[in-house]
Parts: sequence; structure tokens; C-alpha cells
Amino acid sequence: MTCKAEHYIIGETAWCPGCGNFAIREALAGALAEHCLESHQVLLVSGIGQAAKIPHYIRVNGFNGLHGRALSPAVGARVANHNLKVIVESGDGDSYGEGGNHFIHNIRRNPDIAHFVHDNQVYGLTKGQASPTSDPGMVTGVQVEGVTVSPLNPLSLALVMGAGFVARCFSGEKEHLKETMKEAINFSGYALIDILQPCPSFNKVNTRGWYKKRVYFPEIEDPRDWSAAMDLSRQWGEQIPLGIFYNNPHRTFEESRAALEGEPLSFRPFDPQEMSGLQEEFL
Amino acid sequence: MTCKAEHYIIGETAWCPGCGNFAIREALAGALAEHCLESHQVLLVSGIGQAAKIPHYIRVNGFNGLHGRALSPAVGARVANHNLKVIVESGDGDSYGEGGNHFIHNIRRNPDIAHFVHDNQVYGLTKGQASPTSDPGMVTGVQVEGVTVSPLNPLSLALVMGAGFVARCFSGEKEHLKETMKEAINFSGYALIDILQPCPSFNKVNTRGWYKKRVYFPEIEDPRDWSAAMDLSRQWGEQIPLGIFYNNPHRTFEESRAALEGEPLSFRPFDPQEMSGLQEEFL
Amino acid sequence: MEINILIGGAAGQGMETIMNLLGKTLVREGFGLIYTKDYMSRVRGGHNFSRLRIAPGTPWSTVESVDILVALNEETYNLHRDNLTPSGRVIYDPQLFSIPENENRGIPVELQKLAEEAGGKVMANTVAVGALLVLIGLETPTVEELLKDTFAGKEGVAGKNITALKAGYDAAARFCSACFDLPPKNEDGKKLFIDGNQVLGMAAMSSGCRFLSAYPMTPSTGIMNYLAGKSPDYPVIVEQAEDEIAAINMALGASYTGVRSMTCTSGGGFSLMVEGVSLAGMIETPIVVVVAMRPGPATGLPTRTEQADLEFILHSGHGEFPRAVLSATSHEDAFYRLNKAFELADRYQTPIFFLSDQNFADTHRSVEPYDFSRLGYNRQLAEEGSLEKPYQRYRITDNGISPRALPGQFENEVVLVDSDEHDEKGNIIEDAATRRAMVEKRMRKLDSLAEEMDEPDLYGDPHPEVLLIGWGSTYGVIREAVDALIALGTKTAMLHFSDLWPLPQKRLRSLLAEVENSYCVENNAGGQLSALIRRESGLSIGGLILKYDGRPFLSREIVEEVQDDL
Amino acid sequence: MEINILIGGAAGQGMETIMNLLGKTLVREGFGLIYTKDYMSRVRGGHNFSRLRIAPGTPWSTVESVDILVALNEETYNLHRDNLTPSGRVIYDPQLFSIPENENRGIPVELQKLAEEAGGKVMANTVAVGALLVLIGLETPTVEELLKDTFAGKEGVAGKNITALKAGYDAAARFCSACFDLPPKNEDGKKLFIDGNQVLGMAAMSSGCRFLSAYPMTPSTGIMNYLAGKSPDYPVIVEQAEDEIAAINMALGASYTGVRSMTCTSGGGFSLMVEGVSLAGMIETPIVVVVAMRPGPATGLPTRTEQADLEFILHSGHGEFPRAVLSATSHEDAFYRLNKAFELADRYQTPIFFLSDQNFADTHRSVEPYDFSRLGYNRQLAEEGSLEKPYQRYRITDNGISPRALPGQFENEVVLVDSDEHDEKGNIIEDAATRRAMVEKRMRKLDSLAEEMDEPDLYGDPHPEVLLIGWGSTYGVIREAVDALIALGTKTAMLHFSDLWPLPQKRLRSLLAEVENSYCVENNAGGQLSALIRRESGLSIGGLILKYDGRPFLSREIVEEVQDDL
Ligand SMILES: Cc1ncc(C[n+]2csc(CCOP(=O)(O)OP(=O)(O)O)c2C)c(N)n1
Ligand SMILES: Cc1ncc(C[n+]2csc(CCOP(=O)(O)OP(=O)(O)O)c2C)c(N)n1
Ligand code: SF4
Ligand code: SF4
Ligand SMILES: [Mg+2]
Ligand SMILES: [Mg+2]
Repeated sequence: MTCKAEHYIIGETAWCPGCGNFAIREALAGALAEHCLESHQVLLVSGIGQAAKIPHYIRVNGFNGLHGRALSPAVGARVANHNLKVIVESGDGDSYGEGGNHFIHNIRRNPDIAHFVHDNQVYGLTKGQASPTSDPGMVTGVQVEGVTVSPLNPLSLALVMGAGFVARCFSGEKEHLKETMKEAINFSGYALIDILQPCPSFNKVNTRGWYKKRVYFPEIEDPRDWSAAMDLSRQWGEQIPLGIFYNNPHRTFEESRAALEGEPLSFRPFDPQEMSGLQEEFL
Repeated sequence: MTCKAEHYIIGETAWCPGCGNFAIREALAGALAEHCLESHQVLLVSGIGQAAKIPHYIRVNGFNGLHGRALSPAVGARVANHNLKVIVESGDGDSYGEGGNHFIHNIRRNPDIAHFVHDNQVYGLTKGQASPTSDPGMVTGVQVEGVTVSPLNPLSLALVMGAGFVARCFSGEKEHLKETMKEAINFSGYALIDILQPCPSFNKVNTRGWYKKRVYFPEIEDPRDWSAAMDLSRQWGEQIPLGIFYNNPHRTFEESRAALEGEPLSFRPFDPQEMSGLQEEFL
Repeated sequence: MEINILIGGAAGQGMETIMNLLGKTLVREGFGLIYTKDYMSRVRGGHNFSRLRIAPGTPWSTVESVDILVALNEETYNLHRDNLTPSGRVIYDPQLFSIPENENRGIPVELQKLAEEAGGKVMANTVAVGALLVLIGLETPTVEELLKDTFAGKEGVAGKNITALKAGYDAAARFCSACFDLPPKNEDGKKLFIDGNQVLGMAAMSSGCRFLSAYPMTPSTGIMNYLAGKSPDYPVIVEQAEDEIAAINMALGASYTGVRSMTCTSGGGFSLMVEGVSLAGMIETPIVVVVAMRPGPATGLPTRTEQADLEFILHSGHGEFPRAVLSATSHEDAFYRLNKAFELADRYQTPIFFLSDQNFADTHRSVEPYDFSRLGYNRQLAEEGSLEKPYQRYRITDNGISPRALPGQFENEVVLVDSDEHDEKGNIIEDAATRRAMVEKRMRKLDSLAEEMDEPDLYGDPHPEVLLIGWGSTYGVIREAVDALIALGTKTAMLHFSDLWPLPQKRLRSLLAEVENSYCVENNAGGQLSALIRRESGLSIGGLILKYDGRPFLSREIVEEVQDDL
Repeated sequence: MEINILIGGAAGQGMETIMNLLGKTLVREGFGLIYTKDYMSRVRGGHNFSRLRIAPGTPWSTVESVDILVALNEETYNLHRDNLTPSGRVIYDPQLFSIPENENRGIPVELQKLAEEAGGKVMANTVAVGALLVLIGLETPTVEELLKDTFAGKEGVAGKNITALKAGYDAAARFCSACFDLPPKNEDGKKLFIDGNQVLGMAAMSSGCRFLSAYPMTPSTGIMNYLAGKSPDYPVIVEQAEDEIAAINMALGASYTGVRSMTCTSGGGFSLMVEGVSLAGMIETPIVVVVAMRPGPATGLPTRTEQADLEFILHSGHGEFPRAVLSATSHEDAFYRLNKAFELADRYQTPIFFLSDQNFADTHRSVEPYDFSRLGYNRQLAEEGSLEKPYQRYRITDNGISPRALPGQFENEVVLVDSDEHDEKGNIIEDAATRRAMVEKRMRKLDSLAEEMDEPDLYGDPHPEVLLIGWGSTYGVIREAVDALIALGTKTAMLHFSDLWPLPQKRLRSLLAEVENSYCVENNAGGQLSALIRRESGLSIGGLILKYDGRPFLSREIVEEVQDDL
């Protein structure tokens, strides 16, 4: 194969014109191309939502599962075949709302998975309800008097749970996004990129212009400085920092399991008759 | 009534001798007594586990629901009757494992609920598997080669999610526990106490002696200093701080809902015929 | 004597606005109608369309043939042109595509341009309504009034829309004016123009439901939107849960503590609720669960219709406990039936299911205003005088129903519920005798619950040779099929279930004994009602007429299947 | 010619240690036995007990009467003394309580004191085993050997235990030696001493299951413990999930990617898995789900038994898709049948359920070693030569089964699965024709799946007047009831289902046509198999023999109910 971004782009999307999802897809295709990953060696796992349709639009293996459950099959996939590059891509509602428990506990597990969250701060597919990251005050058909709960900060949360790679990108900064994706894909362990993504159809607050005006690239002196990363991650409002706030690998889920050394489990031969020794302990 | 702790103590428990749960129960009874709360005005909600049996051992209203789901009915109860004092009490597995998603999202909601977690760092009722807070290396029947995932830090997590009241206690410091419970019960909004609780039956690592040797009461200068609280919450190992790390109320779930002003919803009268105006918009 | 309109375009082009405006206008004018939606699971693009049928009385279903096609894009024209009646006409924007002149049915209206001239692109839909009105021979005042209502306080907007409306009217008038005959008006007073979700939302509000906790899921979200819309003005709390597990558990907490509570979802979300359903059965706490079905398994076809969750819901939750399953058969009935669900929940202290589906949820019809005096609000709570003290939440009684007190209701009395097996007081037990007594107590409720079930609706020929059996949202279309078969000379009747469990069997048994050809008509692949009937009564239904492509039945399809089979 | 032993005490007193030591010793000596547990949902205290029955052949169930009662506390003595046979004896620690001497059946053994003398309190259980041995007339060498095996490498510990053992032996010998007659030994070779969960764990390992993701839940946790115990030495990964939703979704991810995967749970945990079950049906991904049933609803009785989730599991998950439901009937059969579940999962690419219950899970029996050559490992994966390219995961085929390739298996070919309705390639579709084709493709698998189902086991009189129908773990107890009824002169047979869905009906139909008195014997309150039979075949079973107090049937109870009814 030729390692061109176009190779990965397939399908007519069901996304709205002007949506940030397009740029994210392009960045992903670019990242895959620049790493020259073969389609059959990559697995893209998603949940349900507008963002989660992405496995239909990128030519790699795809598991488009249940709403909120993208990370779980991805971990299973890493168990079965740790030679696959596994990328999880889904919406903010999917990843942090319905899937919140898997989010926090998989960070603890630290599987070698890159997790790209299309964070449009809204539930797109179900027509505009608040998501966990919606800014307070946002009015929707369900939050008729505006969002009253405090927003979930995915980056701080990931840091506190012990994630080794924590980054924020913006779909409007495509080159930066692509480069960050490349690093996340190469990172050993769980790597989160929360991607600010305008949703022109439903999010009339955090528009492309709104983000554009606020995002900046802070100087990050030591990507292993957890407190500095935490401070950065808590900035929101007039100034929204982008970048890899934290980058500090630790032992992965796969490394902690001896059975995962060598050939992927999926392709190892097996013969039931060789197991007959198992009954000896019961004799 | 006489506001004596004994008033609240009922039932023969199904707990093991030497278990930290007993002291927690006594502290709770003491806290209720010192606030002089009437039994029918208090609701204790729990999930499933050894700790979660507590509604059977304390004479107040009780909702002993599903594993992992203690917080959700508690919020519903606050909607229906915001005059009730609602306390949620359950295990670490229940609160942070199966119930992880409700934990993080209810902190965002900030209902006026005191949440007391019996944190024995193990699944007691199901006979000793690792819980989310188990220390790395702990060997169990399922974690046969020792826990490999990073432990979940409930206090840091609560802080990052925006909890207004975050405390750690130890069942072996009963007076302190009782006083902290009293503050949590009076706190307006979601208040977490993570209670270190020895489980002599299954947790052979974090024993009473282990905790005893490590716990200390740090000076907390400003309980509204989030960063200081975060730092404290991250201490673990040789030195384990106890106390109210953070105490800084903000608008509650109930305060954000106009419908909850005045008489509890449960006791308001209702007549369907008065609703006929609803159909006017469809005419 | 009927007019069938189809409007199609891409998602986001505003078909709904047009249909709502037109539908409401027609209803205000006194016409009977039904309006159904066929839309894709996306926000923009794709192909969506809506049908509006105006017919004498109030039509029960829409049909394939099209008298007026409003094609907001060329795809719509291509997909639906073949369904145009010989005299059919097509409203379209000549700036977008063109229709061969020799087809002689195009009504070019420059929707975009006229809208822009009136003050903005968004009003293209209003232009289209103007064009539609002139074709069916209606004047604009009712719409103008409606627009003023809609944009009350924003006179500028209302004014611009009226300009747009008139522009559409005038543009189309050049081609045909009143070229379609409207059916006679219903003269019996005002009607509501309302969709299924709104019916259910209003029924919940009017039943005293004070807490809805739910997680958005098509096609149930409309119920949530309805109640949320009321929350600023009424004492109702709508809480968007973090997931469906929280949704049902929050509702149970609120119900235990004293308010009528409900949750709503679709199949996938319901899957996450079944543990909570089992909890409700064990702690004997009332809850109404509305499930708006869509095609599965898994995500399936999110915006389409199916009736494939009956058996799942009937057996949902581990363990055994009593429940009732009701369904939405028509806009007329569903309002009262959801109230019945709340009444049953309070009376039997157990989960009550209400099955809707996308076909019902998204369909507007013109219906008689509801009689609110028919609604019940009987909480069945324990009363001070009769309360035995100390209070026992699970007192064993003859009918299995224990007196229900609320936390905080009585001085010094506490209310304890437990998901473990428990004694009368609510405390955990493990002994065999108490367990047996509690299982029997709970299951005894089924006896009286069974008495509450309405027999299925019987319609059609009193001595039928063909019997069509259905449930839920197929009521209307089967009824029209019955009419059609009778008109074709086949003595036909329909037996249609609203209350499904405990299955009422009287009518069924007596009719099946007589009728030679019986069919279950179901929007699923398995014939689930048919299986349920066999399970409960041992009776076999002769045939199955099934549809599982995500679309509602057309009455024509039912008629044909019966004819083919006879 | 049989001996029934009951050991009781508080949780934490180590009844299990005694029974395991004794049971294994007896099996090594060649005796046939069964050992069942009755325990409470707590860690310490309460009242727990175990029964061990030693009888000719291999007994199928335990009975109420007790020959030797080991009462580790007074409560045990009080609760079970009335079940002692006239010649029954009681081993107890006189330091804890006393038995009136005139009862003349007490065998006081100072368990604690002798243990301490031997080197530590913990060995009180070993002392008790010594006492038991002498009563049934066995020497200690086999136990000594066992202790050495168990404490291999810790000779000190083994030695102290042997001292304790002998102390118990000698202490009891003063009262009675060989005062109970052991039944004849089975001379046909070595037997396994194994419980139900271990049978299933070993079967999964031997079927090539390489991933178990689960969340602890009684009574299924033993399966997890078994596999986790093997994980250091075999290529199997056991992952404790954060919840049951994660458990099934992880397993599906691993299965999609290529390994045989399984999850196990009980009813409440399964409730959280049903969404994932529906996903498995839609994405056509193999998965084996073991559900070890316990009494519900909700938390119910966590450590007890019931068969009340059959209908729930049969209809679990929204939407319609094929599945199979198998069950554990005996230790002999379950090993091969769980392998069958894995084989079916791979062949039909759909969820396969395996129903166990606490009664099966926690019961040890002595069984013939398994024949591993009977196990299948046919992954049914696509092969390079025959693969049509580009690969289509959901190719429409005659039998509904599409060629299954794994991600990464073929150069340049990708594998796409989707929870939405999809086309052959796996991409989302919304059109009616593809939807119809896919529903039909999936449902077609049921035709061949039905052929795979084993007919129920027929046992007893070839021309019965009474037919007992059962499923799952009641196999043994019904079988013993059949023997007893025949012995009492009633021609009785049993029809026992291992494979439940698609329900095999041949034997059922032919037998029911002949037999006058048929009963379903079920550990539930609803008679779920009976309802399923009616639903599927229209046939009515005459009567129901039900038990829903959380305890397994005694064969006596079945015999009595039949006799009362006849
Ligand atoms: C269990 C379940 N609940 C609800 C839904 C309905 N649903 C589909 S997508 C979605 C929200 C999507 O939001 P997000 O993840 O932010 O994705 P976006 O559409 O914004 O890209 C919801 C609630 C579902 N499919 N499954
Ligand atoms: C849905 C569900 N899954 C699993 C269980 C089994 N279960 C009961 S308690 C428990 C763990 C309890 O641990 P924790 O909450 O820490 O309480 P502890 O017993 O340690 O006090 C589990 C897994 C259950 N009851 N329900
Ligand atoms: S709804 Fe929003 S996020 Fe979804 S495709 Fe449209 S613009 Fe993008
Ligand atoms: S198992 Fe542990 S936590 Fe539970 S009661 Fe016993 S000692 Fe306490
Ligand atoms: Mg989103
Ligand atoms: Mg615990």
C-alpha cells in the first residue's frame, strides 16, 4: 500500500455540512497514513452517536458497538490480538456519559488504546440534549431552563484516574490534531485526546468561532509534571489550552499479563485433548 | 424522642467479629442522635454488599436497593421529599465499581446527600475479590497474581468532579468519624466521606494495625483551597491523612429546581381535572 | 374525497415545520387527518419524508398514493413520482431541479428565492405551505393566525412569514387553484392536532406524574421533551440521567418516597433497565415504564418502527413478580390508558409497562379533546386511622397488596424496602417459610390484576369468517383493512389488544371457537402475540401477517395477504 | 447401606474444609457420593450446613435424614437433631455445649482443644475429619496422603494436621468405631471429586476459552475462580470487569477479534448484560453466557437456588435474533454440554446461553473422569482459499451463516461489524429491502440450530402412567423420584431437558400422546418450562410440581406430590 491519507477515506458520511467531524476524520486518515499502518492491522471501535459512525468512513477494521460501550470491546480486542492497533473514537456523551464507568476504570486498566473523543459538548444524534461537557446555562429541549450541573472535565478526570497520555485538540487545528493523534497512537498505554469539535446543528454556544477565539498552545515544559498538567486541564473559558498536557507511560494492561507475550491469542493453535491433565487435581 | 444513640441501633448484624462496620454504625447512630434527627425524617439508602446491609441495623427509613445503585434512588428521594435527610451508605465496590458512573455524575448534580463509603478495599460479601481501591499487589482468588491496575482514589476523583465536601475518616477513629458525619449531614450539597474500614475476613493487607500506624490528622488551613485538598487527597502509603480536606458548598440540585421550593412534592395535592388546560396548545 | 400529501427532502430541510403548520391549519378548519413521518437516523441530509392524509372522519393510516408531492429535492421527486395519482401534482423549487414540462404536473415555486425576498431562507417552508394551501383550495387566514400565535411577541418574524406564505400562495395559484377536493369537514367541534409522544406526555402530566428520569433515546425522547417543556410552569421534575440504569433507579427512589414516577426509553435503553424492573417487583414500588419500540436487535433502525419487544418486556428482569403490560393503540385511547398504567402501578405496587412504538410516537392525528374527568388519581396510600403499628411495609394480606406508607408520612414509623428477600417488616430473611410466603404474596396480586385487564376491542362483522388479531399501534391500519375486506365481500372482524398482560382471554376464546381464518397481524418477525396467546390459552392462531422492515403496515398489504391466503 | 452426614455451624467455621477432605478421601477410596451446601449470604456467623451422602453407585441427591451430625455449634444440633436416624450419632465439642447423656448418641470430641494441642485452632476441622473416619470405619492413610498433597512443601503444616487427624480419630474411637456400614465401593476405576462450577470452568478451559470477563456474583464466582487459578499456567485471561455491562462487551470484543470468550454471572448481573446479548445477536458474534441462577427478583436469596430465569433468558435482549439455551443437568453431562455451547456459538455466530443454578454450581459429586477426545474445537473461520474478496462479514447465505474472518487475518481485508442494521459489508443501511433480507438471514440460522438440539433424556418405565418433565439441575432428584415411584408400583418415567431452546419436541409429542399424568417439576413459581412447552407445541402438561423457597427438591417431595395427586 501507498500510505496515502486518501486510502483510508471511504463512504459518504451522514454528517452535517460544516461539522467538525470531517476535520477529525481527515486528521485520523493523515495520522494512519503517516504511520503507514495497514488497514487490516488497525481496529477502530466506536459506540453510538454522530461521531461514532466513523468506522463506516475509515477503511480499517471496525466495531461499531453500543452507546457508551466503545472501550470495553476495545480492551477485549487487545486481549485477543495485541498486534492490532486499537483506536477508540466516539462522542462525548458516549464516552463520558453513558460510558462513564468504562472511561474511569479503563484508565486504571491502562490498555494500549488511543481514545479520541469528538467533544461537541452536546448529544448530536438525539438532537441536541446536554452532554456531560455542556457548558452551564446551555438551553436545550430537555434542559429548558439551561444546564445547571457542573460540566465534567475529561482531562482532569483522566489525569486523576492516572492516565499516562492526556491531550486536548481542536478540530479547527487539524495539523496539530493529526500530530497529536500520531503520538497517541504510538503511546504505550491508554492515551486520551479530547477533541473540541463544533456542532453547527445543535451547539450554538461553543461554535467554531467561539473555540477559535479561545484556543492557544501553552508552553509545556515537562509533560511528566502531573500538577502542571492538572492546572492546564482546569483552564476553561476565555483561554482554552491545547496540547499534550501529560505524557508519562506506565505499565500497560497487556504488559501485566504473561499470557499476552508472543503470538496473539487469536492465532494460537489449540487441541482440547491436550487439556486432559486438568482433571488430575480432582482425582 | 430522646436523641440517644441507642435509639437508632437495631437488629442483629450479619457482620464478622472485629469488622470496622460496627464502629461506623455506632458513629452514625451518634451523629443522628447529636443532630437529634427523628427516625422517620431520615432515609438511609444503600446498595448491596456487607456494608450495604446497614439500613437493617439503623432505625430510620431504609432503601436497600441494587448493587452499585445507591445514589440514584437517593436523588429520586430528594426530588420527592426534600425534607428528608438522605444518607447513602455503601461499600467501596458498590460505590466506586459497579456504581462508578453514578458516583461521578451525581457529584456533578450535587444533590443534598451525605455519602458514607465503607472502604475496606475489598469485595467483602462475594468473598474477597479486589475492589477499585485495593492496593496494587493484593492477591485474591481472582487476582491470583496480585492486583495490577492502579487504585481508584475516591477523594481526588470527588474533588475533580467538583464535590463540595470531601473527607476521609477511619473506623478506628470513631469520635472523629462521628463529628465528620455530623458535618457532612449538615452540609448543603453532596458530601463524601471515604471511611477506611478494616475487613479482618478478607483484607489481610490493610488491617486495623496497618491503618492505625499510618493515619494522621493534618492541619487544614483553608478547607476551600482546592489544590491543597487535592494534594492531601493524593497522599497514601506511609502517611494517610484524615479530615475534611475540602468544604466549600455550591448550588445544589434541589436549589436549581424551582419546583422543589415549598412543600415536598410527595405531599402536594393533585387533581387531574385541573390539568385540562394542557390540551389548549394542541387546538 | 381524500387528499394525500407527501413532503420529502433531506434531514434539516424543515419538513416538520411545513406539516405542523399545514396539519394544524387543517384541523382548525375542521378536517380530519393523519400525519406520519419516515425519517433517517441522521441530522442533516439523507432522505426523509412525511405523509399527510386528509379524509372523511379521521383517517386511521396513510397510504402510498400521492396527490400532492412537495419535493424539496430531486431525490424526493425521483423516489415518489411513481406513486403520484394521475391527477397528482408536484410542488418543487425550479432553482434546484426541473421536471419535464410534458409531464404536466409540476408546480414550480421558487421556495428559496421567495423566502429570501420575504426576509430569509428559513421561511422557504412557509412558502411551501402557501403553495399547498392554494392547491387544496384553502385561504390563508388560519395559517396567519397560527403564525401570529407561534411568533407571539415577535411581530416582525410573524409578518415576514405571512409575506412568505402569501408569496407561495400566489406563485402556486398561477398553476392550479383548488385543484384538489377537500373531504367534508367534521362539524363536531374543535379537535386536537397531536402526536403520540405528546399524548403520552400530557397523559403523564395529567395523571400526576411528578418525576420523569430518562436518558434520550429515539423514538421516546418526545415524551421527555414534552414534560421538560412543562417543568418551568408545573411541579414536575425532568431529570436527564447519566444512563438508563440511573434513570429507572432514580424513578424508583422518587416513587418509594412518594411521587408518581415514570421513565421512558426504547428497546436498547430498556435493556439497561431490566435489573431495575426486577427491583421494582421485589420492593413492590410503583413505576410506569414507557417503551417506545424501534427495530432491533441492538441499535437496529433507530428512527423506524417495530413491535418486537413484547416478549422481552413480558419476561424482563430476573426472578418472578407480577406486572402488567398495556399498549398504545390509538391517540384516543392512549391518553386514558397511560393514566390506567399509573393507577395500576399505585394499586398493585409493581412495575407497569406501557408499549408504544415509533409509528405511534411520531404520528399526529386529529382527535377529540380528552375528558379529564375520566382520569384517576388514587394513590392508595396507607391512612393514619387504619395503619397497624409498628408499620410493616410487606404485611401479608389476602390479595397480596400491603398497605403502603411513605417515608416521613407517619411520626415514628419508618418504611424499609429491600432487594433481598425480606419479612413483613422489610428485613432480610433466608428461611424457606418466609420466602415461600413472600413469593406467594407477590404473585397473588396477579389474580386481581388480571381482572383489571380490558378485553380486546372487537370491530367489524359480528359473524366473521376472517379474524385479524393485533395489538398496539396497528389498531388503525388493521381497522381500515377490515373495512376494506368487508367492502370486498369478506366478512371480517378485528380483535385488537390494548391490555396485553395478564392476557385477557374471554373474547379470544369465544371468537376463535367460531372463526375459521384467524391471523395475527404484527410488526415483527416472530409473531409474538400469537406465541403469547398459545402460551396462555393453548389456542393456535391460523396465520401470521408480519412486517419487519421497519415500516408500519399499509392496510393494502394486510388486505392482500388475507386475500392471497384465502 | 448408605450413610448421610450433615455438618453444620456458623459461616467461617470451616465446614467446607471438612467436607472437601472427607469427600475426596471417600472418592479416592472408591465410594460414590454427593455433597451439597446450604449456606447464608454472609461471611461469618449465621447457620450454614453441608450434607454428604454416601450410597451405592453414585447418589443423585441428598436426603433429610442424618446418620452422623457434626454440630460445630449448638444451633446446629438443635436444628437438625430431629432428623437423626434412630442409630444416628452426633460429633460435637463438649467445650461448646453438651448433649444430655441419656440421649446416648453424643460423641464428644474436644475439637478446639485437640487442635490446639496438635499445633493450632485452625486444625479443628481436621480433628473432626478424624472423628468422622473412625465412625464410618475408615483408616487414616488416604487422608494423610491428601494432607501431604495439599501442604506439599510445608511439611510442618502437614505433620501437624496429621497429628490433629489422629487425635480426632482416637477421641471418637472411644465411643464408636465403624458403627456405620459403608456401601460397597465402585470398583470401576478412579473418580473425580468435583463441583458444578469446577466442571464448567474445566469445560471452558478445555473448549479453548481464552477470555473470561466477569464481575463476581454468587453462585457463579466459582467459575471465575477456577479460570483465574489456571491463568498463571495457561494462555487464558480472566478479567474482573467494572460491571457486567463491561464484562459482556469486553468478551464480545475479544470474540470478534478471534478468541473463544465467555462471561458468567447470576440473574441480577445478567440483567445488565441483556443489551450486550442483543448486540451479539446483531453483530453475529459468538459468545457463551453462563447464568448460574439464584432466587430473585432483585437480590433475592443470593446463596440459594432457583430455576426462574428460563423465560427471561429466552427472551432477553431487545429485538429478534437466534439463540440457543442449554442447561446443566448433571456433572457427567455438563462438561460436554458447555463444550457444545462453544461449538454452537462459533457455528451460528450468535449468543449461546448455558443455565446453571446454585444447586448445580455448589454440589460436588463423584464422577467418571471425562473423555477429552469428545470435545470439539471447530472455529468455523473463513479460509484463505475460499474467501470471496472484498470480504463481506454479512454475506447472505442459504443457511444464514456468513463466512467469518478475523480482523488482521487476511492481508488488506477489513472486518466491519455494526450494531445498526447493516448491509453485507457491515455498513449502516436504512432501506426496507436490506433490512428484510438481514432479518431473514439471521432468523434462518434457527432452522439448522433447531436440528442441533438433543432430545430430552428419557428414563424409567417404557410405558409410563406418570411422566415427570424437568430441566437443568433437577435431573438427579427427579431420577431418584422415578426410581422411588417405580419401587412403589407406579409406572413412572422422566423426560429431562438439557437443551431447551430451540425446544426439541419429538419425544415430548410422542410421550404426551400416551401418558395420562404428566407433571413439570420446576424450581420456580411459574412453571416456566411448562409454559414454554405450551407456547411451542400447544401441548398442555397436566400438573406442576413447583418449589420456590430457595432450596433444591428432595426426591421425597416429588414422590409425595405425585402420590397426593394420583
Ligand atoms: C442505551 C442507549 N441509550 C440511548 C441511546 C440513544 N443515543 C444515541 S446517540 C446518543 C447521544 C450521542 O451523543 P454523543 O456521544 O455526544 O455523540 P454525537 O452525536 O454528539 O457525536 C444517544 C443518547 C442509545 N443508542 N442507546
Ligand atoms: C449486579 C450485581 N452484580 C454483582 C453482585 C454481587 N455482589 C454483591 S456485593 C458485591 C461486592 C460488594 O463489595 P463492596 O461494595 O465493597 O461491599 P463490602 O461487602 O466489601 O462491604 C458483589 C460483587 C450483585 N449483587 N449485583
Ligand atoms: S449533529 Fe452536530 S456533531 Fe453531528 S454531524 Fe451534525 S453538526 Fe456534526
Ligand atoms: S467480610 Fe469484611 S467487611 Fe464484611 S463484615 Fe466481614 S470483616 Fe466486615
Ligand atoms: Mg456529542
Ligand atoms: Mg468493600
